[in-house]
Amino acid sequence: MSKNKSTDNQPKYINPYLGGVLLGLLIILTVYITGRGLGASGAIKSAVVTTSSTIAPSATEANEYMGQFISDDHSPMYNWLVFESLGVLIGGLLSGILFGRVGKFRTDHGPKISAKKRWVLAVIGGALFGIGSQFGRGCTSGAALSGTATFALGGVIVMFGIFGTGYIVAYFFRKLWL
Amino acid sequence: MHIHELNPWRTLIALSAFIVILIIGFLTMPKPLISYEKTISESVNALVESDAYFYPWELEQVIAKETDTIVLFDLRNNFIFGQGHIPGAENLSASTLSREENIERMKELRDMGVTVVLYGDTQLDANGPSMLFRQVGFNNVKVLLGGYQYYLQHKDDLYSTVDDDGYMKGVARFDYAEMAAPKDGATLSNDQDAQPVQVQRRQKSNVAAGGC
Amino acid sequence: MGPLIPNGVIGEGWDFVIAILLGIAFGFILEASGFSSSRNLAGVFYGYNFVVLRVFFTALIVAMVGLMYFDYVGWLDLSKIFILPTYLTPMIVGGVIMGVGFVVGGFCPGTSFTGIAIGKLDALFFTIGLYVGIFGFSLAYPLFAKFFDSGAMGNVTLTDVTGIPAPYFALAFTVVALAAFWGTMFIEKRVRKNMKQYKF
Amino acid sequence: MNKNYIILTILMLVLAVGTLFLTMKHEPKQIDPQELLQEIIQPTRYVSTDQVAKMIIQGDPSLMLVDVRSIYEYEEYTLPGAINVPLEELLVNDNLLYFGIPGKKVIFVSNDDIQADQMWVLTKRLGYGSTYVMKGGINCWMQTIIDPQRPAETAAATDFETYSFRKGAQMYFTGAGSEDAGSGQVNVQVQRRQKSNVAAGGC
Repeated sequence: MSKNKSTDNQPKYINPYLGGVLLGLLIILTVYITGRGLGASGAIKSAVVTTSSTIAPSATEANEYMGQFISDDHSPMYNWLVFESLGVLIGGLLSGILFGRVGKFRTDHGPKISAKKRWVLAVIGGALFGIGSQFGRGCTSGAALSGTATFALGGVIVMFGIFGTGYIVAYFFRKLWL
Repeated sequence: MHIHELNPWRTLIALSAFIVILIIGFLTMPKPLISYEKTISESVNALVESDAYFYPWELEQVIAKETDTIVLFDLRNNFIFGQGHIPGAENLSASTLSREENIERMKELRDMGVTVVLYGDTQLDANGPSMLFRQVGFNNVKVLLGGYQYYLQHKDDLYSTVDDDGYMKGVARFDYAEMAAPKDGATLSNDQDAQPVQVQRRQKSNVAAGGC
Repeated sequence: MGPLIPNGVIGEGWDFVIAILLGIAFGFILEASGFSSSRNLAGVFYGYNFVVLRVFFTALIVAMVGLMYFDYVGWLDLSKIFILPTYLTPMIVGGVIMGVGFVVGGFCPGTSFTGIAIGKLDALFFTIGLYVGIFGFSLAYPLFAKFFDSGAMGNVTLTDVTGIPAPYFALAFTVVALAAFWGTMFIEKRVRKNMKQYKF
Repeated sequence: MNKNYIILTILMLVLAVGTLFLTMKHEPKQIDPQELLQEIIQPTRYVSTDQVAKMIIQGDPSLMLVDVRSIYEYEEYTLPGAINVPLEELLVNDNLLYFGIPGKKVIFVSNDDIQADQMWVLTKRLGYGSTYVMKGGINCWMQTIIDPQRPAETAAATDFETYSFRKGAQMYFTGAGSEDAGSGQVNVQVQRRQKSNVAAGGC
C-alpha cells in the first residue's frame, strides 16, 4: 500500500477517479452556464479557416466546407471553442508548473521506435483524427464525452466508434507503444 | 502498487461535496402551491370516473341544507353571482382561483373531507378548473353537470331531472350523417369529402443550436 | 434557471471570459490526470495504464447523473441544452477513423493541447497533423459532401430513439463503468508485472 | 484493497439508482400546474362554429381539426378534413405528434364541448400551444351550420347577417339548394331538442 521505490521517481498525477469526478463536475458546470458541452477540435477548425482565408480569401469563400464558417462581422477565431482551447493551454501549463512537469521539449515514444518516427506517426494520427472529427461532428471531448453526457445518440456512436476501433486495431500497432 | 491505486480520499471528498450540493438543491427546491398528483396517463384514464360529476338532482339536499359535507362554489364573477345563484353557494370567481388563500381553503376543505362542487354558467365553464383540481390531488372536487343554466331551467323540480338527460354531455343529439347528407339529391358543390385527410405530424427533434 | 447564457442570466459579453476560465479548468484536470503523455493515453489499449478509461468514464457517469439531478431540482432545463445532432453513417466512419488516429497518434485534440503546454513535441506534431487533416478534409469536401450529410436524424437523444427514459441509461452506464473500473484494476496489475521500464 | 474505493463505488451506484426515482413524477415535460390554472380560466380558447365553418370554407392552411370522439363516431360523421384522436388514446400511437406543429391551429371537436375541452386541458398540460375548442361541438354545428334557423323578424340585423352566412355555409357543406330544403322532419327534431339542450343565444 505504501509508496515503493519504483513510484518515487514518477511524476505525480492525481488519482484518476478524482480527475474523473472533477471533469464530470466541470461538464455539468459548463452545461449549466453555456447550455453546451466542452470541445477541442472546433478550435483547430477555426484556425484552419482563419489561416486559409487570410492566405487565399476567395478560394476559402468558394470552398463548400470552409465557406460555411466564414462570416463578415468577425474572424472565425472569435469563437467560443478557440477561447476555451486557449484556456486548456493555460490550464495545462498551470498544472504542469504545479506538479513540476514543465520541461524542455521532449518526446514520449515507445521503447522500440525512435523519436523521429514517433513524430511522423503523430502527424499521421493527428491528420486521421482531424478528418474523423469532421465526420463525427466533434472529437473525444466534444462528441464522445459531452455528447454522451447529454444523452445524445451521436455522442454514444462516436464514443463506441473511437474506443471500439482503438481496441480492434491496437494489436497491429503494438510495436509503437510496447 | 501503482500510484493510481493510492488512497482516493480526495476523490471521496470531491464526490461528497457534489452530493452535498445536490442535497442543498433538494432542500432549496421551491415547493409549489400545487403539483400534479396524477400522471398524464392517469388523468386520461380518470376522465371516465363518475365521481368527478355532481348531478343536478343532488343539489336538492344542498339547497335544503341537509348536508354539511358539500360546499358549492360559483365560479362566475362577483357581479353575475349577485344577480342570482344557487342557494347556499359561495362565490369563488375563476379569476381568483389561483390565489394562495383560495388554494389553501381548498386544501382545508379536502382535509376535512368536504366535497367541493364547482359550477359556472354552463358545465364548460367549470370543466377546466375541476379537471385541474382533480389532477393536482383534490379528488373531492366535482363539477355540476349542466351548470347554472340547467339549474335555472329546472330549479322548481330538481328531482325530476333524474329522468332527464338534457344535461348529459358528449351525446350526439342528431343523426349527423343523415342530417348532413346532400339534400334533394344535390351533389356537393365541391369534392372536399372525397379528399383524403392530409395528415401531418411533427418531426421528433430537439432545438438545434451551434455545433462543435 | 440554467443554462445561464442561453437564458440570458449572464450576458453574451461574458461568453469568452467564461470560455477561458472553463478551458483552464479543463486543461488543468486533463494535465493533472496524466493526459499530457501519449504513453499514458495509449496504455488504455494495451492494458498497462487505464487512466483514460477511468477519467473518461468517471466524468461521464458523474456528468450524466448530475445533469439528471440538476434538471430535477430545477437548476437546469435539460430541454434547452444543445444536443449533438446525429448523422448515423458519417459518425460511425468518423469514430472508426478517430479510433485509428488515437492508436497511431497517441493523443486526442484536447489532450494534445495540454501536451504542448508542458513541452511535449509529439503533442505539437499531433496538433500539426490535426490541422493538416482538417485542411485536407475541407479541400476534399466536395467529393463526399453527400455522404457527410447522410443519415441525418436531427438532434436526437437516446430517449428519443429508444423510448427508454434517460435515468435507465445513466444507471446502465454507471454499472458498466464501475464494473470496468474494478476489472481493469486487476488487468493492469497483471500487465504491469511484465513491463519493467515503463515510465510516465 | 482500499475501502474508500468500495465507498466510492457504493456512493456512485446510489446516486445512479436515485435518478430512477426522479423520473417517476417527471414524465413528459409538463407546464406548471399554476400556469395551467391561469390558462384554464381564460375563455380565449373557444372558437364558434361559425368561425370554424369560415376557416374550412376559406381553406385556411393553418387549420387542423381534431375529432376527439371514438373511432366509430368519427367514421359515422365528422367535420371535413378532421383527423381522429380519441380522448382516451391521446398518449398512444404517437398521437401526440399531431400537436405542436409550428403554424398549425388545432381545434378540438366533440359531440358537445366538454370532451374537447378535456382534451384541451390535457394537451395544454403537456405544453402544446395553439389549441382551441369548438364551442358547442358537433351538436351546435348541426344547429347552426347544417340546419340554421331563421331568426325572428324582430331580430337585430347582425343576426340576419349571421343567418345568411350560415345559409351559405349550409349550401357549401350539404349542397342544399333552397331555403326549404330539409325542412319538416328535421326542423321538428331541432325544436324539440332545443328546449332542453341549448341556452338562449346560440351555443
